[in-house]
Amino acid sequence: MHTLSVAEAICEGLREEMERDPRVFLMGEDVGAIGGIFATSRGLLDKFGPERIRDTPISEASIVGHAIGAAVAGMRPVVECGGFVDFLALTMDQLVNQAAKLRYMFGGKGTVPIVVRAAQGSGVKLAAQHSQSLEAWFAHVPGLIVVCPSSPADAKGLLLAAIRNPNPVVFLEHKMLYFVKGDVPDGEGLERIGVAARRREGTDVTLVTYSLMAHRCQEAADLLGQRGISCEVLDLRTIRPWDREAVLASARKTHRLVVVHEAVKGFGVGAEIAATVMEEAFDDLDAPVVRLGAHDVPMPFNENLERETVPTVERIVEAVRKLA
Amino acid sequence: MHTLSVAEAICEGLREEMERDPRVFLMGEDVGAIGGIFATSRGLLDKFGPERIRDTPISEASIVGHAIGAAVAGMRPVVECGGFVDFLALTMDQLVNQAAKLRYMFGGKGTVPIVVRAAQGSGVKLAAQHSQSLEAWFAHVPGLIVVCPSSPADAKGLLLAAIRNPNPVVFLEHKMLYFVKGDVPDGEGLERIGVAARRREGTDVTLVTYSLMAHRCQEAADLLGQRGISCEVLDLRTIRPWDREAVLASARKTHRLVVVHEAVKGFGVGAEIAATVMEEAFDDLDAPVVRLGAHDVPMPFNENLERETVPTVERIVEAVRKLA
Amino acid sequence: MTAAAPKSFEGLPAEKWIDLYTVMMRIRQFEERIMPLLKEGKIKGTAHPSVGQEAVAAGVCGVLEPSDYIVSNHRGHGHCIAKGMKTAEMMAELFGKRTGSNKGKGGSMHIADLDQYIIGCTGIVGSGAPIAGGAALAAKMRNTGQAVVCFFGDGGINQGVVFEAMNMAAIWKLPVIFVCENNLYALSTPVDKMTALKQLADRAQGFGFPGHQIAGNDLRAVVRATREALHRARSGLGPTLLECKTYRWYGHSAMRPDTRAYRQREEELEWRERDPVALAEKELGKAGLLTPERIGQIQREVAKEIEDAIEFAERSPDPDLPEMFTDVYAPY
Amino acid sequence: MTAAAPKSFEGLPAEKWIDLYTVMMRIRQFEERIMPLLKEGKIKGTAHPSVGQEAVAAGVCGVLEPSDYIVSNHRGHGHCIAKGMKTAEMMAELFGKRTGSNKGKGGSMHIADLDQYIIGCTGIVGSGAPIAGGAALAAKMRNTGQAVVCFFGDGGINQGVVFEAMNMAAIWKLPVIFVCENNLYALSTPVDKMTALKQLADRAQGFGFPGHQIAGNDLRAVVRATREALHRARSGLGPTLLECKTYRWYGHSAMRPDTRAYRQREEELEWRERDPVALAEKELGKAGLLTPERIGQIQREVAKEIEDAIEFAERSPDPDLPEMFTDVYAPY
Ligand SMILES: Cc1ncc(C[n+]2csc(CCOP(=O)(O)OP(=O)(O)O)c2C)c(N)n1
Ligand SMILES: Cc1ncc(C[n+]2csc(CCOP(=O)(O)OP(=O)(O)O)c2C)c(N)n1
Ligand SMILES: [Mg+2]
Ligand SMILES: [Mg+2]
Repeated sequence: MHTLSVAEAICEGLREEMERDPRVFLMGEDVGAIGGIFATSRGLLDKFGPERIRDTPISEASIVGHAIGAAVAGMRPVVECGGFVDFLALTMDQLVNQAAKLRYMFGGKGTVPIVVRAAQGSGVKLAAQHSQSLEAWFAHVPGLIVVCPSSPADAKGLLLAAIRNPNPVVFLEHKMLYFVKGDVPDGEGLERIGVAARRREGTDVTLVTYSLMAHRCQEAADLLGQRGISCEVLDLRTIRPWDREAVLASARKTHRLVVVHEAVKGFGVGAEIAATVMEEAFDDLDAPVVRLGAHDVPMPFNENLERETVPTVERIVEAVRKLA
Repeated sequence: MHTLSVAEAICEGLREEMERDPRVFLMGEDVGAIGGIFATSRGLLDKFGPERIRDTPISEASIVGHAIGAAVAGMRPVVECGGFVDFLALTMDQLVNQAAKLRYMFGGKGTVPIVVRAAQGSGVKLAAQHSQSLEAWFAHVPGLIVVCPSSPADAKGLLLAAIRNPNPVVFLEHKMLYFVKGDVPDGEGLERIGVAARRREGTDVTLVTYSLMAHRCQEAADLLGQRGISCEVLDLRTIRPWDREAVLASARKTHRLVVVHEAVKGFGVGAEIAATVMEEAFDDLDAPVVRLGAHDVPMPFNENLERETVPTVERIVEAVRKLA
Repeated sequence: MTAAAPKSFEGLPAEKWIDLYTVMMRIRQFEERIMPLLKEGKIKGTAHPSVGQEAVAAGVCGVLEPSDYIVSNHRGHGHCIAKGMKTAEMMAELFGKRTGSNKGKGGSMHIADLDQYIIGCTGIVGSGAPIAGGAALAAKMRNTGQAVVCFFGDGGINQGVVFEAMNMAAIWKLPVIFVCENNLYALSTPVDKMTALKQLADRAQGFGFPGHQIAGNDLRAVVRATREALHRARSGLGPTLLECKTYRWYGHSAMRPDTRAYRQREEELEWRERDPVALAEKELGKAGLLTPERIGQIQREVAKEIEDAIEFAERSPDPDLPEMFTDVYAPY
Repeated sequence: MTAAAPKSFEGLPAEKWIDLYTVMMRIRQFEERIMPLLKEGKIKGTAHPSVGQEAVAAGVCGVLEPSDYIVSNHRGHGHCIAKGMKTAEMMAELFGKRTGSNKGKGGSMHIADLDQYIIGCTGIVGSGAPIAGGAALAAKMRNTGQAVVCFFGDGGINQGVVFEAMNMAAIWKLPVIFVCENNLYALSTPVDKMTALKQLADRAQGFGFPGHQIAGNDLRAVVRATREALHRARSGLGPTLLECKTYRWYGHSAMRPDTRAYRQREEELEWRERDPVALAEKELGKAGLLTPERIGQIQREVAKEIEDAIEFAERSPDPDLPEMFTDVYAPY
């Protein structure tokens, strides 16, 4: 084990994978000289040179497009589009109409092994165009894989899995987690896509969550534990495909579920989970599945407003207490 | 009353609104000489000239961008981006990061009264890039309004409402409905955004649906009625905001709900409706809310496969029978 | 070929020219034959026939190496045929059959064959440009010597990613040839209303690489310009834009056969006069490469091939319903 | 002004030049003052200071009519100040206060004031270009005589919508001036690696309208070029691209103060020598328009204004929590 921040873990994963596989390269805005907008490629330019750590123009759609073409031609590109997930709005055609569908449209010929990395979430006071959480969009698209790691070990282990996966992966990091430290295994530490992590066992209520909110749920579970409410915390880690079995098993055990994510609640990932649990485990539920997500507003700039826009530890605690 | 197809109703709405309000104009690819990809602006070029029926280059993102700028400057643009909703993937930044957020970011100054029209759905054997239903993406975005009419009267009445609305509206038509005829009131026939239409009263099961599937649900309800199952059919017509009250009231009455849409089931609009109904009317439900949507695949070209990808009348009937 | 036929012409072997002509004939007949089949409903959905534009597809693809990539657009049958796809597989695809190049899951707008280095047709105008750039980037990074051709239309040239891809190809000196088939209209929209340029070739000036306008119906001119651009590409000098002026004879697509709302009959007739197939016959005939007999023979052979392709397509089974669920993800 | 001062200079009244200089000073001091406030955490989030680029903002906006629109980008404080925004409202916005131009809901990257015809800053590089085009289209359709300035950087010039908007402005002859502030870097990325052009002004050649490279630190040159472009715009001749060569003195943003990974100290010092404020002082001094006394007076007045702005911002209340829910939709 060694201790790394999420940013360092990603960087380590990129480095190891680029050493292992000459097809892997990183392409995006400012990935070179400054080591990436969020310092996730620090030192890689020196090690691999400007061909494989490739700075691009501010042309997000075509960054993804070039990744697709390179991937079809046998490479394994990892791309960054200016860092923020908000900018992936510029790439939806390439990502959804091209990358996600190419293999299917071509009748099973060709693969598109690309990883599109982006940072989600609020907390940095950058307002409405730099604070979104858009995983629900990608999750709605057959052909994509969507990953949302919350720890350094997962960030690295799932990044390796994403790079080795023959399909297009949207790899969603969180700005507030880049500097969070944690243990990372000394070997490759490969993780599997599609498997939730049970962060805590509990009996009264299940918290289903991912990304930054996995941490808030842990905090909330601590507080609730002190008040005698035992929470199980499931960190989904992958949103498409999501680990239905793990969620359903937990629902059948605790009979109560709260889904917590930072994205806007309406039409968010929580809705899919709630609806599925209802479909599959209706009789096991003692109460409706509760969803917590951002209020139905663009992210405001003012920090008080920003803080209250997304689920806080207090809101999670309150929601669980009402339920339990 | 007069009888029009959906395409004609849209054209009539555009014409009347352009006559009424000099700020309204139509802009998009091939809207002029041929009267639009789906014949929704037939005759308007002759009537209004090329300034107000404005052909554009194939630059979808900038079509929306120009609409935003013109709207902020006081116009009321209606735009088409090549006709197919799939192409709106190219416009997500302008639509979501600019149009939807501008007023909020500007602290309440400015409005963006644009209408972005596009055709959804399958049935025309154009495969994966011309057959999507993407309403869930737009519905996830605070600041947008999302409309999905299913009849000529609604198409016209809601188009008028959309044009007059001071907010950005994504107006989602359906390719298979353009030629469907129906009665349209002789006056303006303005409809209200956010109000569902109860297409049929029933007592056993509520079908919540919209767009093409509203018609399939009616057919299914006919068949089910013959077998003694009484269906209530709610056509949402607007997806954001959707008519929670109408859906909840019906759920409390029939105690059983099936949501039917053509979009991919996973992370679709059905999930939001199911989750909300569970949250708000858990004890009124006799069974979990059932969701029907497209299978989790890109749209295949072959017509048999295409037909089976989305909910059919038979699948709706079967789902209701299992439930009732 | 008569005894007096030259061994080569314009620096290419005589057989090459016969091949190119044959490809043009194959495209012509393929496209002409699918139109009634579309009307009959045997071919499903739509298709964008390239009749009138055959010299571009044949001339460009004809001088590529087999391992050079092409990325096509919605009007792509000709490109795919010229790059070596089997017409039977293409026809079966148009019929939506299991034996189609895409197992019946793609249809006209997505025909592709990676074995032939055809990354495929695409239904989103302009979207192929960065994908072509990416394939070129892979070629460059791996030093394979491959070039990549990106086909798009006079409409596609105004799509954001096409600009972006031109810029990226310019700065990275990617081995890309941007082939803009300027057939004067994007669906109903005349090209001269959609750019303020005297010629589309000048677009390249905004990026710092050469652009040339070419008589797209003149096989020889297309071949010559493509070879030059290929040379640039393979020498590491970067991209070239080739604006090939041409004309589509029919409607925009099978679903939109009518052109009268936006094209004059006179203009259509004028361009029919410049039939690229007839022009090639004349030129190659004059050069002693093609005789009327040989032309007749080729026409018959191609006609037979297309009939066989149709029969193959008709005879082939539809994909089974469970095929709907395969190929969404590559196994992992 | 001394008795000998000329009444006009370069065809503009003497007071105009004093105004422009004052605007430059206001921008300079505003930007210099916010940097420590950002470090202290009084200003939240980030900001992209435009110190070193003041002549572009002042020169361009200074010759616009009040009802001409501007669309800015992420580095927009200068543009907004030059177009007439109150520094107090801007400062309060940076503090996230209720009295801010955007009620504290936008912050640095979204400062806007429609009353001043400032459609706003935007955080998505390049996204303002079609919005500027749209405002210009509205002006054209209504025959208002307004022009629209669209500001973007050497990085923004490669964004898809910027290309698309240039083309649309060209074909519709929209009254747009595309002002590209070429400060040699897009964040860490040098401009000469991101296009293959000799000068960015040549980009316009790919669209068929004029492009000019201008010494962006020379107020007079910026004014001259803008007036010419405005004349074109208002005469219905369409857009102009003005590439203004300039330099940002500091880091890309408050969050990224360091530049050493991508810029040489020598280059930075060289550009500091070309300080646009000092250059203006010299030029306007030489022309007899500014005396050292007047300069001192302006500096003091501006300093007082900025201090007042800060005090106003500090004193102002945060928005109440329910403000979170307002302004998502205009009432309907
Ligand atoms: C992004 C996008 N916008 C619009 C369309 C609809 N459409 C299909 S082909 C076409 C015209 C294309 O014109 P051009 O590029 O000149 O090619 P041509 O059809 O003339 O060969 C249009 C508008 C589309 N398929 N994709
Ligand atoms: C679409 C998008 N991509 C990336 C970014 C991140 N980003 C912010 S400013 C910037 C550089 C912009 O460079 P330039 O246009 O030259 O303007 P400058 O900062 O030099 O004034 C980048 C990459 C962004 N905000 N938006
Ligand atoms: Mg064309
Ligand atoms: Mg710059």
